Amino acid sequence: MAVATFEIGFTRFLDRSGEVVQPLPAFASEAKALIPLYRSMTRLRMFDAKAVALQRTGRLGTYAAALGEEAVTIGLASAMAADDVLVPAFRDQGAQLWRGVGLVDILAYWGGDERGSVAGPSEDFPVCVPIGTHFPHAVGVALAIKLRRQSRAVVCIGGDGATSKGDVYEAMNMAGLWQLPVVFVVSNNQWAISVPRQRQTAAATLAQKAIAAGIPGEQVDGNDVIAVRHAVDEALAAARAGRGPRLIEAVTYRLGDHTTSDDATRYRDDATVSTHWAEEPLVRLRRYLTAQGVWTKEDEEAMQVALAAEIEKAVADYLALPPPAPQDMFDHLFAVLPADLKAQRDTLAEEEALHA
Amino acid sequence: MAVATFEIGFTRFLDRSGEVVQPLPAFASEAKALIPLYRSMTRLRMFDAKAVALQRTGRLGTYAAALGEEAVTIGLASAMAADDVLVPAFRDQGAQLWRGVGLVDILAYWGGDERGSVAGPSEDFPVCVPIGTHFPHAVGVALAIKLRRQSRAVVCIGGDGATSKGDVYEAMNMAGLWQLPVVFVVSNNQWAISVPRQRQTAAATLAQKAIAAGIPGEQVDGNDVIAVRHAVDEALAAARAGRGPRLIEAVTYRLGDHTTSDDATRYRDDATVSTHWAEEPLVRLRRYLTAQGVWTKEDEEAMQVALAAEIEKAVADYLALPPPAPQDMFDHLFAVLPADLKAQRDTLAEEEALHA
Amino acid sequence: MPEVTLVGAVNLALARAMEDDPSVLVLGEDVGVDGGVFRATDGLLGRFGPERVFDTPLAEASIAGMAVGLAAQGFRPVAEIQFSGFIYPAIDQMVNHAARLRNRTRSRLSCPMVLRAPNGGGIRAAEHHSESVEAFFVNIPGLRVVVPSSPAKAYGLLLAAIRDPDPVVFLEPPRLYRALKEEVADDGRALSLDTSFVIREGTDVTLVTWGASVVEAMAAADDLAADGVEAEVIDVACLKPLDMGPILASVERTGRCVIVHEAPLTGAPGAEIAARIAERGLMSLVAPVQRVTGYDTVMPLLRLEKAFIPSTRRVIDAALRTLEYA
Amino acid sequence: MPEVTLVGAVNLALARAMEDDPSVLVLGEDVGVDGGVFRATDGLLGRFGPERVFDTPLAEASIAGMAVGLAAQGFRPVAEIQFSGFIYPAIDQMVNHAARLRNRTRSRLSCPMVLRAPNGGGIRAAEHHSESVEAFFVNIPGLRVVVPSSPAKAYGLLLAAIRDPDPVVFLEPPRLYRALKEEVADDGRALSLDTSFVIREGTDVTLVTWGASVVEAMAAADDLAADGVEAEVIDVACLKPLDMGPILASVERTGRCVIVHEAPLTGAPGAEIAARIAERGLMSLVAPVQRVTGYDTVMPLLRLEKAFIPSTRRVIDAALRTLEYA
Ligand SMILES: Cc1ncc(C[n+]2csc(CCOP(=O)(O)OP(=O)(O)O)c2C)c(N)n1
Ligand SMILES: Cc1ncc(C[n+]2csc(CCOP(=O)(O)OP(=O)(O)O)c2C)c(N)n1
Ligand SMILES: [Mg+2]
Ligand SMILES: [Mg+2]
Repeated sequence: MAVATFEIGFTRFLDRSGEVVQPLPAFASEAKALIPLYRSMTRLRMFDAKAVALQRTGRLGTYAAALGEEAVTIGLASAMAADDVLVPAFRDQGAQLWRGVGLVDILAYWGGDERGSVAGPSEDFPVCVPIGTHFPHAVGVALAIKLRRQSRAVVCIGGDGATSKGDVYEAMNMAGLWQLPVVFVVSNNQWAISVPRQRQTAAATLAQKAIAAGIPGEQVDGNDVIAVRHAVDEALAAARAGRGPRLIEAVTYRLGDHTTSDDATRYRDDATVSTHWAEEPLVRLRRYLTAQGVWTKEDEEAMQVALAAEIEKAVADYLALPPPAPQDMFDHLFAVLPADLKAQRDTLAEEEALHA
Repeated sequence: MAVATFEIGFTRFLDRSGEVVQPLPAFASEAKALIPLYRSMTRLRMFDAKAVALQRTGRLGTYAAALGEEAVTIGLASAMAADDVLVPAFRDQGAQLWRGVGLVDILAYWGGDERGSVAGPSEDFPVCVPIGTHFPHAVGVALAIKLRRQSRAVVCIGGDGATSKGDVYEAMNMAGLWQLPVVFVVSNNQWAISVPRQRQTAAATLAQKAIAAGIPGEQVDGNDVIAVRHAVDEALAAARAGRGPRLIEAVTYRLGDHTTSDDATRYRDDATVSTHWAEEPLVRLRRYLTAQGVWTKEDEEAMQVALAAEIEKAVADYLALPPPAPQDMFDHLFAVLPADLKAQRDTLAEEEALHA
Repeated sequence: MPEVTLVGAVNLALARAMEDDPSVLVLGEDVGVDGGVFRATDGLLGRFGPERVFDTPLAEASIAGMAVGLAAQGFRPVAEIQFSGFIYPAIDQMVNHAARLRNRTRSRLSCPMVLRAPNGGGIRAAEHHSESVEAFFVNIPGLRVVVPSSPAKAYGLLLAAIRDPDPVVFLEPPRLYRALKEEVADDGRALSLDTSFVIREGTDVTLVTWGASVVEAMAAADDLAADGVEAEVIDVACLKPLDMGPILASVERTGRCVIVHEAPLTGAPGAEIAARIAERGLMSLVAPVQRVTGYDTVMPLLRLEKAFIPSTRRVIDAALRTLEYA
Repeated sequence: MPEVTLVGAVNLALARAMEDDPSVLVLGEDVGVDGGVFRATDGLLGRFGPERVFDTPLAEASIAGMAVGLAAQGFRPVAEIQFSGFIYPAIDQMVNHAARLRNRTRSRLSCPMVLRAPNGGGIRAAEHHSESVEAFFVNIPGLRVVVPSSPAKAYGLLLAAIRDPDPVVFLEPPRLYRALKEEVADDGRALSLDTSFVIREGTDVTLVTWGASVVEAMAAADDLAADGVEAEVIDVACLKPLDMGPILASVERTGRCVIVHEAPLTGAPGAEIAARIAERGLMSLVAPVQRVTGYDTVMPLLRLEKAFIPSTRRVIDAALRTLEYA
């Protein structure tokens, strides 16, 4: 006797060649409206490339580019309202940038400066490095929103690897229980460093992780920014309307190394990666825009020039950032520094002065 | 487009009045063969009652009776082979007893004596008090079995509350990934202390937690020992044959307090509980056995007398257990006691001697 | 003024904090209709409703993690972990997030949460229900760790913890939950989280302790007094940050120090106190610093728990040992 | 004898242990084809196959928990946690299960597992990748905690940890992974887990340290020697259980002690060492015990990590402070 049945759906609007495979959602009905998405995805890709270059020359710490995943991180951010709250993973600089965090801030943070996490919408969380630990934060934020009866919602992002973590499951379960306004997005880029998605779980989809939490789960083509944005749009609308959380698995591919500390050639061959370049999100959107007659070669060139200039300027500003003072490490530990820490701070300052 | 579909089934053989609702599995084809199950369930219930009484009179520590859940714990144990490994939760004295742990040992453990965890099949784990933390142990044991290419399996038990814990999910996910020989049984007794199962999760069934792990999940009537045993039989056979893990949700009801420290009248009314007495597992099996003509009033009385005597004897032996020596707390910390601990042990022994 | 038990004082403080500040929430396993397994949250659900007092699923890691999210939003969640033996899954959230949210965002976000748990043995409880876990928290930068030892301190310190703008781990000794009653004015007055408390004055030896061990330290002081030895007793109460002032001042006078706590010896906060004395009070010491503590063993099951918990006898013996030095 | 780095020595020891004992398994995130993010397990998959060297899902709590199950079955799992900043979810399993399985079953079951992790800063890593977590483990009864400071120690201590019949937490300083090479004979000889190591003899002041801070302690000793001050340097290496013998013997001679470690000051193992000196070596001390440590702050991001990590300069200053006492 069957007591429960479930189904996981998959959505795509633009295929790899930029062809529309089903009627587009309202926000995409005018092709021109997609240009900001295309521009942000390009900006992210160019910025990432620059950041990687900075790291290679010793001017930035470890950096995780979103190469190949631009449609996920920009797509979800573009669906958010300004007063929604972003709870990002460590590869979500794209979403941060869309929401107003400066290029300089991103560089400052990955360059090893806490001041990089000051900027941005004031309720957004900074990126989360310990995998999956931010999922419960998203639940807490969503609960706060629900308790205040506000009409806004939270977007929380994790990777395919994150779906193996217990706290990620716990959080989704709590969000389901309380029908909280939160959208969980799994950016399934097929890899957790060297571990392929097939070695994380026997589950056929990552979207079905939602079933354990009693919430809806669905797959979208994570290289189709329209599909990502549409799914997040709908999930956010449901969340804001009190209809509870959802899990969206965006199926995409990590085209680059895991981070600048990684050498992906150790564990996957270039040939496989190459096949995925045919799926990547920028080209298909550009093809569509071009086919629709709203984007030209000249537009492309002008955009690239402008973005390059913006990025160069940001890098210059970043490199010019004065170093933080050592005693800064004490100044935001507590609202009011306790006495025994004040003594440590004074000692540090004295030693700095002494040996300066 | 649907990319995955799932279904959760439910199985019952004996209904609440002891009527057979579908053809019985082979092990139950002769009614007489069920008498040992009935006897063990009764033994467990009588023993639990005695243990609770001992606690009430200050002669035992906190105790968690399995009242109402006898069919789950005895049913699953009866499906196990001697060389399978039991990884029990804290309410699984029934399964331990079936597998040969002595009544005295159970009393010793809950009476506050580590020696209570020595006995039993040597590879079985002792009961686990921190909820859900033993699920990863079951995975490790099952992996050991798989690596050795043995044809045996592990049974790991948790409650409805346990299904909210991240480690429980992580463990099931790992077991699914590696197709390990382990059967997870959730004894859904509808309560985690005062929190009803509906307040643990929005999931319609607990069996569907399996879907997140990519493993089969199913529900059985946890008050029907035949259904429990049958499901675990089949799952163990699959596991031993290399077909991977399963999750079985046994739907039952906690008829008593959570433990002797609990007062369930604070959070649930007796009327609700009463309705569940109509479902309880002993009566329905007795009705069936009686209807089949293999069990009489005289059998029942003789059994109760014998069990009472066995239990009385165990209690006497338990109460006669000499107290552990204080320095015993050092003797099983390490295979070889490190020097600085030896010094602590000596001090303790000296102080004991001095102030004796 | 009503006479209340320690657990009663916890309850009073929670109610007072909730009354005064609508952003205070109480959450955890069984804190709602059941009122907590020790009844610390008894009556709060009825009084403040299910939006401010609610049961969570059984998931300690995410209880802490959700509290971080609530706190970042400006709520003041007071999360209960049912026993400190189950607090370990919450450590990740406390160290990686709660205690550093302010720092890592340069104060853009902060985390005014309290994580409460019964902590310690002596109540004939089951395995894993009698642990002393303070050592796991004192090395975490950005955190406060508080252990009350009386109804009045439970009331005043818990209020302070809830009102503190930063995260606090609040460990309550269940052995004292109902051991004694004390008059506590429900006046909403918080105690300082930056002070060690001198709870008995004396000139011959300094006993430094916290939590349930305050009982044995005070009993030892009584016994010693009968023999003409005046022990000063200091209840540290706030283990982090640590106020060494009264301890160093006392040791300066007595020259002798015995530290008493129930947690296993090695690496517990008693070590930190001894270390700071060795650093800043060395010249006052006439006798070696003694520690009377739980052994470096697993907390035994109930038949042996008394042998593990520091006894009055052991405290007296240690004090007398310090007096053997001239 | 080949010259190897510290991470190379870890790799050698793993290979040797696996060669000698088929029950040794290596598991963790990215330990297989990738050979570990620091390459500690490089080549092991090829040599010993996927049944003995395998990647796990991303789930630290269950990596430790599964290792408990494997160990109870007689395997000797060596589980890698990718960085110690991600080890916190594993604490629950280490304290509630690994470290007490033998005790709670009166030796019917045991838990011969090793939990390895890079631990400490100085490698310009991202947030949460430079933590020093030893303080979280030294209060856990039934556990061993080991921190190697050189290739030879990494080899000998890791072999000992793997062969030990009880659980060991093995914390490797990534700052030293490739900082120096040393001749290490791959002879399968384990070092003792019960000994602190005197790595430089001296008569004027005792420097006690472990892990990466050994570098600064030795550099300080060199500098001090140039000024005529002979420092004895002790590498504790095994933080739990703790061998105080060489430390007390040294302090008896020098009368002065500086403890150096990277973990934040409060409640770190340095406190335990100072406390034991205050207890058992007090009469030898002529100067206050000094601790030169990480501050009680969150480990800063990379631009300030050097200011956090104890410098040679700070060690020298502390040693000189002890010499101001007669
Ligand atoms: C709790 C934790 N464990 C391990 C790591 C080290 N680590 C960083 S990223 C990563 C893989 C993450 O994979 P995924 O979730 O798929 O995200 P992706 O890197 O693909 O964006 C690992 C293991 C970490 N940061 N946190
Ligand atoms: C990790 C952890 N948290 C909390 C507790 C306290 N506690 C003991 S039993 C229990 C409820 C368990 O519910 P369930 O899993 O349904 O098992 P049941 O008691 O119904 O058999 C709780 C919260 C615990 N033992 N372990
Ligand atoms: Mg990934
Ligand atoms: Mg239950």
